[in-house]
Amino acid sequence: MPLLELRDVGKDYGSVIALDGITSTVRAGEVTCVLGDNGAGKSTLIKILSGVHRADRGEMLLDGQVVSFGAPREALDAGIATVYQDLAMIPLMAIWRNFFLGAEPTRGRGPFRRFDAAQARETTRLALQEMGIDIRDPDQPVGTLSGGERQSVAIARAVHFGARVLILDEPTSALGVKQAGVVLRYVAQARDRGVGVVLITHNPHHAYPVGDRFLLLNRGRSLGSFAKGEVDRDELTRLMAGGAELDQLAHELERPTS
Amino acid sequence: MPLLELRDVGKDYGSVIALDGITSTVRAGEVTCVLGDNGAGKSTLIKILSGVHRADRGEMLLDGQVVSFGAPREALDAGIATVYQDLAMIPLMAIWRNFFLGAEPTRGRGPFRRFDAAQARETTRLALQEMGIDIRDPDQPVGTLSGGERQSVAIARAVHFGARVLILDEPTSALGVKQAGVVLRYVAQARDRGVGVVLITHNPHHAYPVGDRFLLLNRGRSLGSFAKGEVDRDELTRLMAGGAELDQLAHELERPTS
Amino acid sequence: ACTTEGGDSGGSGGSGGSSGDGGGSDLSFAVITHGSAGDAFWDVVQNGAEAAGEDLGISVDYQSDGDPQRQAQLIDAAVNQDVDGIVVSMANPDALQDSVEAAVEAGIPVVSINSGGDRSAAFGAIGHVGQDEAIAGRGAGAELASGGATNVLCVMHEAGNIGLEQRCSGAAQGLGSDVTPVQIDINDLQGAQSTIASQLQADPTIDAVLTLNSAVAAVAVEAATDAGSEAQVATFDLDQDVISGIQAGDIAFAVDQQQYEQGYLPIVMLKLYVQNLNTVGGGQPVLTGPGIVDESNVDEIADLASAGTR
Amino acid sequence: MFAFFAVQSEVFRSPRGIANWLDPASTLGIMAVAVALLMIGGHFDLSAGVMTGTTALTVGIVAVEFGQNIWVAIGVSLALALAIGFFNGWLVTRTGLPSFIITLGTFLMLQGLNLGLTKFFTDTVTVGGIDDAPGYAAAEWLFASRLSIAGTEFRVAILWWVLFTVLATWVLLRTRFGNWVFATGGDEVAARNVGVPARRTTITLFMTTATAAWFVGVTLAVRLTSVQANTGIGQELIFIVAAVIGGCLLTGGFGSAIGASLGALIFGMTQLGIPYLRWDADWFYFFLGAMLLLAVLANRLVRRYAEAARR
Amino acid sequence: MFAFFAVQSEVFRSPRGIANWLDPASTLGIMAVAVALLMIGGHFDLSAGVMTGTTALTVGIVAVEFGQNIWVAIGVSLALALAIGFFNGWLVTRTGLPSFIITLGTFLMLQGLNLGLTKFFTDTVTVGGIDDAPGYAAAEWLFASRLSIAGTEFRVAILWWVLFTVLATWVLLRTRFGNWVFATGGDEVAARNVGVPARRTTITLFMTTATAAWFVGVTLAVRLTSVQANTGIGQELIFIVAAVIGGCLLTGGFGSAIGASLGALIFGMTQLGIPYLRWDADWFYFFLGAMLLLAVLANRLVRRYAEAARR
Ligand SMILES: Nc1ncnc2c1ncn2[C@@H]1O[C@H](COP(=O)(O)OP(=O)(O)OP(=O)(O)O)[C@@H](O)[C@H]1O
Ligand SMILES: Nc1ncnc2c1ncn2[C@@H]1O[C@H](COP(=O)(O)OP(=O)(O)OP(=O)(O)O)[C@@H](O)[C@H]1O
Ligand SMILES: [Mg+2]
Ligand SMILES: [Mg+2]
Repeated sequence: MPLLELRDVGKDYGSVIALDGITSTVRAGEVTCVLGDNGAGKSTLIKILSGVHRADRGEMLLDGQVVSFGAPREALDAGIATVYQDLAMIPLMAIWRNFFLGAEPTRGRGPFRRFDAAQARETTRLALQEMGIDIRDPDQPVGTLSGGERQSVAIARAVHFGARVLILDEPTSALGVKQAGVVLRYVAQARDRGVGVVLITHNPHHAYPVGDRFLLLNRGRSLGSFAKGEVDRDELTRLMAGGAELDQLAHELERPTS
Repeated sequence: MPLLELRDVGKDYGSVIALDGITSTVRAGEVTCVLGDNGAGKSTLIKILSGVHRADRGEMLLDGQVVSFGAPREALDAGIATVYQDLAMIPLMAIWRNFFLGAEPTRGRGPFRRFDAAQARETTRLALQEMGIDIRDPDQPVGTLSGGERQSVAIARAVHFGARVLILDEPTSALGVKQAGVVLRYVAQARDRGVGVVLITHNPHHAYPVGDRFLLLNRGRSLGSFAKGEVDRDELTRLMAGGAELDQLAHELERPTS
Repeated sequence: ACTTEGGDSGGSGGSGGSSGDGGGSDLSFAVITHGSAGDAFWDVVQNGAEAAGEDLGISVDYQSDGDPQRQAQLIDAAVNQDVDGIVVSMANPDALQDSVEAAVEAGIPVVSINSGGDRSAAFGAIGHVGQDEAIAGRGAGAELASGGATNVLCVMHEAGNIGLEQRCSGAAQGLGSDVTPVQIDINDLQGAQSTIASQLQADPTIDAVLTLNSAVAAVAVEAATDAGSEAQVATFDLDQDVISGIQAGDIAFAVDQQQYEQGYLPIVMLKLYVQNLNTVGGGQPVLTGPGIVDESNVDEIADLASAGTR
Repeated sequence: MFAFFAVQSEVFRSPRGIANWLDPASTLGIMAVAVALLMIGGHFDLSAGVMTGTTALTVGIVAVEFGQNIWVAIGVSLALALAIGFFNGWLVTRTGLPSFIITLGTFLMLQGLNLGLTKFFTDTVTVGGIDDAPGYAAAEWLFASRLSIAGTEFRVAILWWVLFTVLATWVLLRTRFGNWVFATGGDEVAARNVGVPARRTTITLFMTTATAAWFVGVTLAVRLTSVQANTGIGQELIFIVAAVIGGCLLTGGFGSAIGASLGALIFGMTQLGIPYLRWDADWFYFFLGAMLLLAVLANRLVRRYAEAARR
Repeated sequence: MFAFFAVQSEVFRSPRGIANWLDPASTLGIMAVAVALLMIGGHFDLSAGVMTGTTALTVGIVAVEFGQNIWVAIGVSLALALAIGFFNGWLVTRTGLPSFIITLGTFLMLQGLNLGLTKFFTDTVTVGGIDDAPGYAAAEWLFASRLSIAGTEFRVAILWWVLFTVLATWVLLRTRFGNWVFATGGDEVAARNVGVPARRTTITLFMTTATAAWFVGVTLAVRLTSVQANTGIGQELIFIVAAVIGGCLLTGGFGSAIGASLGALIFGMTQLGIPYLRWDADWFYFFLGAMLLLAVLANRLVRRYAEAARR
């Protein structure tokens, strides 16, 4: 039985039809890649899975049961952790506070139950260090981090809390080659632990190695779902580019003279 | 004579040394790629070039004259247009208003000088269409655009106003394969028109085809500057990853069983 | 006595900051009222107190705050400064009880003014100068009744102010029938004018408007014109505009508390008490009003009001 | 809103009634529009209320105590207002401190100055006799005359109000400056990065608010012919309230001049509608609060409905 | 600040002087801390000032007019305050309208209720004789006693103020709830996306402000033994001012409880420092404004200097 299943899901923003008739499954121990042009509706799909938006049409099943998340909290409680494209971080708050936001570890009991700051700081530092990000001061506000550092914090957080399903919306977009490699390795590790992963990326070099199944979106509609065996890397790249001739582009970019 | 030249430039944020001893040149009709890990100081370098920050040490030369931009306005007036990593857009404002912000076309004269809205709308729509982004309604607030659409608006704006120097901080990070191709083509076009381009990217497949010279940063210091002839694509990838074995990673990511 | 520098005459208002510049004594009295800053009525009280201070060579420090708790804190501050006498207006006697009694206990003579006359002696004050708001209200009501008014609009310029409530209910007693209260904002006279006009339009049988503040009287006259109403206007307290209004016949009369005396007399009483242990009136309240100013006596008063003493 | 009061009170909907409640709405509206521009630009001006008093008192003191022509007095007053506005804007942009606290400082200082200087010059707390100043007739015509429409006299301030609203709307939506205002309020750093002169915009906005306060102050002085030292205190909040009812965000970057005008209208109607209904004066504020909440909620419902219909 | 007044006035720095100016700072401080929490959470409460009046009047009416034990009255008052706080928070989270406008509505309604109900029950605008209610002595001990330290009597409210500040600081920095407050004020959407119960947090914050208002209201009622119907009106702004002086951002997401307390201290010192210097009362507001600006600017300089030194 799939972990998560979408049946004919649709979503509108006012007059904009962002998604329509999407059917897909997320299985434990598999990586489902969602691919598509800008504005295709990938982030909208993610937001339905993670409880930010409610689908306007169709239904969602968790472990075979129809569910409808009214708030991200409910999705989190069901073990679904998400890295949002806009990262969902509070710029003015310290890194470690952002890391544990909404899931603060506590110490003591009753009225003396308090945020275990020492542990939170240490965990944050370690989690980031594993990603190759060396945070000088976990008390630094997130707003002063570089784009990639900020993304790393969001990813480390989701990986830390992703119990059953891990959703990543363009996690590697601002990352360096090394850090992107680390993230992909995390994805593979989570997959091997039996977590169901949903990954959005525009980089076929990132999508192909880890993906087990590829869902292609175009202007809110599904162009089909492929298992890894059915396509090879070049075909995937072509599919992602909507059939445009990339090789030709490479030639064009070279200097006309040289 | 180079368009822009940096001599031994450095910048600190409080106790964080973000940049130190950077020397580099931007020549007309050349693309200078700035490469480096997350937090290496690439965006900081950009912000010095575009007048957001003032360098704490060293000097900057424009056409051989020492300059020091006190505000982005001054850099813009010198013909330097920038796409910032955080895009510098006002989420609540309409797309076309964002597009022309700070450089509004006007009609009429004297007290009747007014923002030429019709022209601005049309120009915005066309500029985005050329990038393959079909905007349904240019009055839509930027905050409701998808990540890639938003980035496209910022790029189209810079390309439209980039007179002599065009600076792009990770312009393709949130873009689909097709859109990224369009942006790279723009970069090549600008280069061929004689514009000096500074490009930051984490994707060696994007950097290599268009780059003429590669500046490598590591923790705020320069690791050296290479002309295109001196490195090939694989070497560049290895340099960007800080020498990590990427091929090994590709193996790791495959399922242990299959 | 306290030896603070007494405010380097910060500006000009002629406060009694410069202690002991006239008659050799270096007494220092504090006047603490519940008026709000810039209120025309309390301005005259302040002028009276400062004039007395100058005449007698006494340093007089005027402070005010409409909030009872902060007024109490100002009294405590004066006690801490070891002034030689305190003048206090007691709009809310309960709230001031502790502080006034503490002052008396510290050996500082206290004179109450304006309101709170019935509790004054019990708190240990040596005297009271003032006029009960209710008595003044009754006077105004009776005068209106003799002018033929039956349906009176009472304009309250501050919601929940006890003194204003007493004036209105006093007026109702004097009139022998209910008055209609209406709320306005003293700092928005233009809005006040519209509000009064709206009342006059909504009920054409209103034949008199009683304002409780001189500044409101002028706009009430305007409002009556706007609304095309024949209602006569009467007011508490005097100012330039009210006097010219009375002279022009637009305003029927003004109830004058002669509050200048409420500033001047207590300073004299305190000086006499401190230097000579004199008391006045055997502890009975000294009444300063109500005096009615109308066409018959307005001309003599006109000049005095422009000097800020009426 | 209008419907509610109009049904309940015949006088409220009569031309004279309308002229009456449009009057406070008009000066409130002029200020609300200026304050709305400032709020869209991301700032507050708590000194706006007391500044109407300062400008009115200046007119009075210069015209009466110094015996100048009233136009001279009005000019001096304008210069003063612009100076205060510039001071506010300069301090805010210079120090980077919240405008709330800076203008609170100016507010308190002006409140003290108003009282202190009035007493210094006149020995009382009012300046009167402005109508005796030379040139008064012309000033009265401009600022305080009445227009007769269909037999009812309307104040000329209503006309000014409409003019101001139209002008402000035009500036906001159709000029470069308007674009800068939205941008500065929406995200000052981003705006500056694309080359918007954010400081200049902010200072100009503060000076605009000061100019509106000057206009209202002069109207007050000319109309009432005598001015109290405490004029305008507490009004600053009502201006902000009108702007917020009209849809301005407190965080900046969003709002409209026409909305602020409507907000002023709603507030003015409520404020005078209650006396028209002759509800118990003790409960005045209760009704005012309840009406305000209802008006805002109804406003929101209507807007939602309109948006849903447009789709 | 303290240094300035202390140098100028001997009495100001004497123990009795300190006890004197700490007193207004204490009740202001209790409110400022609660208001600061709310502001960090991204909201305003304009009804906080008048709510101190509502709770004080409730204590008076229940104790005097209904002849109940004062503890019953205090309990009723608390229940009422919590209900109002809940109403504010619920309406704000439910409608998504700015809290500024919602609580302005509550503010005006409470102002009307305070006056209307007081007049209804007592026929005047004050409730007096609270000290005759059974149980008064114990209540006085808790809320209004004086502590003798080094021969000077300090009000017990100062102690409560310190306790509140410490408690609020602890909650803000060391509990889950505190983390949620920062997050809700910093970016409500992002906070909700990571699972913070933003609504619950907001409502709790409004109820906290209401509780602080209740505490201050009861202190007033017990200390003054008679309460006027207009108690507390206009204080709401001063609470916000104290919080802002103490470094709270008006846009939410940043600030501290201890800062708000210091803000209250600065404000209280200035307010009583001016009478201690015996400066002219006409210019009181001028000095208050100037002092405020200077204090804020000095504060900023010191902070900059400290930050530069830390580097
Ligand atoms: N305003 C700031 N205050 C303090 N530290 C800052 C600030 N801005 C950047 N930094 C720090 O300076 C360093 C360089 O940042 P920068 O944004 O230039 O990196 P980058 O090379 O652009 O990284 P990325 O590839 O992730 O965008 C980082 O360690 C970052 O945390
Ligand atoms: N809140 C909103 N209101 C109106 N339209 C919206 C809103 N959010 C998204 N849209 C529109 O819905 C469409 C799909 O957006 P979505 O963010 O899902 O795209 P995406 O596939 O994630 O694109 P990208 O790769 O650029 O991130 C876009 O055209 C976008 O403009
Ligand atoms: Mg997306
Ligand atoms: Mg960067």
